[in-house]
Amino acid sequence: MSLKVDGLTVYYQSLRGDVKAVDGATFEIADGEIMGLAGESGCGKSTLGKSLVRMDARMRYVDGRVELDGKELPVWDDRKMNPYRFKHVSIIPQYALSALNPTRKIGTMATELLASRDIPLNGVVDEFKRRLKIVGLPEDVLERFPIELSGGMKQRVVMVLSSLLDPSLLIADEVTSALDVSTQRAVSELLVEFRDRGFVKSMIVITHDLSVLYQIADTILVMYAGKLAEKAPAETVVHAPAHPYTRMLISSLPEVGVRYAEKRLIGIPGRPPSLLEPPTGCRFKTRCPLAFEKCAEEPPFVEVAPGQAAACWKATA
Amino acid sequence: MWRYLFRKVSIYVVTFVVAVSIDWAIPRFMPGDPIQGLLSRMQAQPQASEELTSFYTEAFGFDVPLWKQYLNFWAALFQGDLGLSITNYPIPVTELIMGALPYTLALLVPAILLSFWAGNKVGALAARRKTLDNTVLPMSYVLTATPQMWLGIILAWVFASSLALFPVSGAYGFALQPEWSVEFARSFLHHWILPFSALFLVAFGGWAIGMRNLIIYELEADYSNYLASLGAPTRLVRKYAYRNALLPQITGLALALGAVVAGAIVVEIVFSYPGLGTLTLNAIENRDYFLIQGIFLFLITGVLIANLVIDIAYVFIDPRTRVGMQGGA
Amino acid sequence: MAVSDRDAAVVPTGAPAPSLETTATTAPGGGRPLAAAPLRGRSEFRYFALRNWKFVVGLGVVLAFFVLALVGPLLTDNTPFEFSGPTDQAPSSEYWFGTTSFGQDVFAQFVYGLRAAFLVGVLGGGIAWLLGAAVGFTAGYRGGWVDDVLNMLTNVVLVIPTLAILIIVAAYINVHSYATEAILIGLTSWPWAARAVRAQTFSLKTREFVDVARLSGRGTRQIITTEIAPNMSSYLLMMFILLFGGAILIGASLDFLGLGPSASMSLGLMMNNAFLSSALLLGTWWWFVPPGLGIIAIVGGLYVMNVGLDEIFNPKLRET
Amino acid sequence: MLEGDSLMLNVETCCKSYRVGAFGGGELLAVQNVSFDVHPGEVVSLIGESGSGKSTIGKMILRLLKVTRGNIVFDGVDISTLGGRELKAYYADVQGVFQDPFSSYNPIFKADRVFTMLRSEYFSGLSATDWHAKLEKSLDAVSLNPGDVLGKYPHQLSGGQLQRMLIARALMLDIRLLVADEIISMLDASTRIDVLNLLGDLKSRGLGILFITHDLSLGNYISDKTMILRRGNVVELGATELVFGNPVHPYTKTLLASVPQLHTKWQDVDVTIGAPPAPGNGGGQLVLAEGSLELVEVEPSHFAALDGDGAAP
Repeated sequence: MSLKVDGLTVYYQSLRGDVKAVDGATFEIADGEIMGLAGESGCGKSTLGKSLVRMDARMRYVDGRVELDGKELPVWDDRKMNPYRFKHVSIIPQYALSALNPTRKIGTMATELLASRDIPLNGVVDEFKRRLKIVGLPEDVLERFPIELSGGMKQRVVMVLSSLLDPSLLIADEVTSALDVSTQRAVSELLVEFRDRGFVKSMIVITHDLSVLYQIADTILVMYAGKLAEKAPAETVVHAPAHPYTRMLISSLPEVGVRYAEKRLIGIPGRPPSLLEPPTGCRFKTRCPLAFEKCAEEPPFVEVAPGQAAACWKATA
Repeated sequence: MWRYLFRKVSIYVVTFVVAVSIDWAIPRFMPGDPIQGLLSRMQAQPQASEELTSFYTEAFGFDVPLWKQYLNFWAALFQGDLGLSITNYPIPVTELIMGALPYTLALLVPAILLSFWAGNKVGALAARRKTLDNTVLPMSYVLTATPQMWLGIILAWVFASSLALFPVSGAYGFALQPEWSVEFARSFLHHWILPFSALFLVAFGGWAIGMRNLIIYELEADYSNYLASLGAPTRLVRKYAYRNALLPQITGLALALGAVVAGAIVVEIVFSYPGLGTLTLNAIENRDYFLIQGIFLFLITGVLIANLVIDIAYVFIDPRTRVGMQGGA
Repeated sequence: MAVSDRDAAVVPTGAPAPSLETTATTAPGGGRPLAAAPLRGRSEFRYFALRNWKFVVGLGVVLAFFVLALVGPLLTDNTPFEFSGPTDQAPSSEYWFGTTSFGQDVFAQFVYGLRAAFLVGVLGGGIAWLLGAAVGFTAGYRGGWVDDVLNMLTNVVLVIPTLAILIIVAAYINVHSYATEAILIGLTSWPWAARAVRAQTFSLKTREFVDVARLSGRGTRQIITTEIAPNMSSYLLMMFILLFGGAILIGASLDFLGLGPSASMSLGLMMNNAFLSSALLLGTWWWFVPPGLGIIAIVGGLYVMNVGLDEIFNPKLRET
Repeated sequence: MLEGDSLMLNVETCCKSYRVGAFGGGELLAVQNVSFDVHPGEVVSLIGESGSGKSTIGKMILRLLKVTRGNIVFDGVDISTLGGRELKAYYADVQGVFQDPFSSYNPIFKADRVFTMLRSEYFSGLSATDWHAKLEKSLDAVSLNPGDVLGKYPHQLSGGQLQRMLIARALMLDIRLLVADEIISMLDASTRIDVLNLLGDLKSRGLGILFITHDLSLGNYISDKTMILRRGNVVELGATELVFGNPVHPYTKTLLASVPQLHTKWQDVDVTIGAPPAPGNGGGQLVLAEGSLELVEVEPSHFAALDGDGAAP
């Protein structure tokens, strides 16, 4: 097992109290696995991803354990976490287009960063250039300032830099959302290539777009309102989802070929609950057509079929 | 980059033309007759008055059509002719100004540069560090709110009158003449410390506050978060944030020039420092209009040149001005 | 020039990065470019305002001096210029702040001087605020050649040192009242405010609620006053405070130079009198210390209050 | 082009250019010679990546931007000629809804303000009861419960609710054409389809809709006619089933090949479409004028551009 997360609970501090953004997340990622992490905005997927690398000032660790390659990650301690970052666990942030210092050349910034981590430069810089070539960027981007690059180019530079030290786990947070369709495909396919070439051992790809995950992920983890809803291989999630939320979500997505006049899709009525004071029991019960008395109790996140886990009483029964 | 500089320079050229025009227009279009006003203030004898009237009329060049007056004004300007001082008749205004200028520059240039350097360093140190922030910040607010002349008066009172550590006025000892000698230099420095401190301290406060706030913004910026996510030590994150926070401060430096110059004028007066400020006060008290107009033009030219220098420096520091608007997401 | 076509597939939420133009709008002495997000509702403002010591202390000091300026003159029978008592007397129960070399009551001078300071600050700052807002809104909302012209005007007035132009103007016209002085200050100190408002307007007018208002048949003026300005209210308030403080400082310098009204008392004129009468050498500190402290208290109070406001409106600046 | 009497909106060789450079020296063409029309009860999709000029076209139709060259004709009247009062009347026929629901509401006022603004400009004669009846009717038409949405601040409502309110606002005016600019791209997946369906319902009531989107599957789902834009040029235009079923222009093929689908992998799409995947930086930025493209009819009601890239239909 590359990554083991057990009962991870992280709150977001807000003016009105704690937002219970990630509540008791428990899952594993195998070596070489690309896990897609999907869900609607505010479901906690980004918080989960960030908390594995660096909690920002407003995030508060509450509970849980994270293990990477058999060693515990001190996610609650910003300083103790530092030696692991970049080398063992790394992130392509959501804001990749503004992640580069605007007044530093890409190459200067990278070497200064490496030097500050006491990483010998000789081999790494050549490897950096080699990988830039792999993602289709000319070597001379090292001599350029971020403003001289297009959005897609910046995205790729950040991808290469974040994974430069061959981390065990790479978290890709909404890397394709800000890109145009054609760039989106190229960048997504590069993520797979990074894994195939062994630049990273395993990966969490966070996105709201299930269809992108279907294209590149091995498994998909669906979150709803701070809780894990379902985890299964990508094919299973798309073709045979166990959780009613996943099922309704998948069937509401229009695809090329589906037309209003021929087949009217329907959405999920209602909206997700506030995570300031989330309801007890299943958090999806108010929007769920299958809800029954037992849903007042919280459903455990358990295996419902081989390789498929879900948090739903109906799926378990 | 060239377009950026061209735009800036064109603004300065227009500003200069406007300033010269104001300088020319004010005595001509202000309500009341400036010459009569002058004479009434000087309480001249009736027969002298007539003579003076014709003298001023000629000196201002009032006896030709307006457009010609305007052109003459420019022509004289390009020959470095700003007229003659009335109080120090017949010394040319330019000569008086050139004599005072070195003293003002000796105060201004170090005060501007050192306060900028020290204020930014201290402000950056204070940001996000509780104890320092709680001492540096309140002190800086008090300093920025202090009128420079008052700080000068207090410094003079405490360190010169009361403690007698420094001389209370002048730029060098009475017995000395300006020359390149160790003795003169020592005396000069001794006289220079207090007025310099008054200017330095007030400006320091402003820069410290500005940097403290700017760097907090930079530390919250995406690139800072990204660096921290990759495990970069605080040292590197702060270094980057500092460099980027410095850019708006440099723009601010250009804007603050006017205020520093104003400060220098009043501080010089407090210490009877023989620079442009003291010259200005004398000119105001004696209604020496040519001198006032000349100082005005000099100050503006100086500020414009300083602005241009800052703009050029900025191009070297901020790559974005060099690259222009290409690329970008 | 801003190309207003933003076709981005998914626009990440959050404000756009400030452009070079925006970062250039720095308040003198303030430093950081002003930027503020509207708070939701008045109660939220009150909640944070009362918990922000900078705001509370700053406002308290300014109000205290304002009250002193109002009632101070009623507490003394003396007027500022009247030779009412012994000369060069240190503070006593009779003359709270002592007397000048001419036997004038320093306390009387001080409280009347405070009045002048508030007058110059509010009026001068107010005029600069109005001009800055008018120019900024027009340039920012209209764009095009109107913007080019106003921008040039702003930049020209911006680089001319305010005091220099005031010196030459005040030298020719006799400033008889603080109102005149305030008007002169107001007319020359608006440019940075205009630039700040312009930059804000630029970014606000690309917000879609402005388009919705236009599609509702609203006119330009209405959109500026009812859609854009309310979103900048915190910003406009802070701008006024900074201009207020700045006007007091400029006014004090003018008065100190003897370019202000000579027939009524101001804090700057007190310093001028004290200085010219060699109070320094005589050691009559009670003459020249109070006016400076008064200015520091008011202007410093305003600045600290402004920082408090800034923290209230910008959660990022709040210390954790 | 088609039956003259039912024609509502006609965009004729419309161009938009921006001046660039310090003193307006350069010219940036955001839209070049775009022509199309919209009939009542028809949904026309404008599909393109960033910089394709699709939003610019929408804004020009809404008179939020001026047309540089060409005409936009509504009911036979060139809209650039409309003055104050006529413009107001035009807005009673044509309205828009935009991408970001939260940015469409002034954050410091209650969300109802979009309605009250309309009341003061268009329905000042209406009594309070009549106004409320009308308001409830339009909220009902977009499946909103007045009690849920009235009297609240924008941040208290969901993106979907806010977009519906804006559509309700447009419906109060009995409009005939709605410009829907990326109106669901910022909504969550579980609710966006309902807003899309709402557009479909409005269409069946005779409303013409210009649906602007970057998402091909959305355009495909809802529209009768599709127009693919690239860098301000129309590259392909025609009945939706023809453009998607038989894409002709390489750019259209690239787009279709790049769209992530939920049931077909990219590799399989490549095989069916027969187009190489985009070499990375596809759509990209606005470019300086390179001459506009000529449209050729490839089959009845299906046009494609003859490209400089040698793309023959």
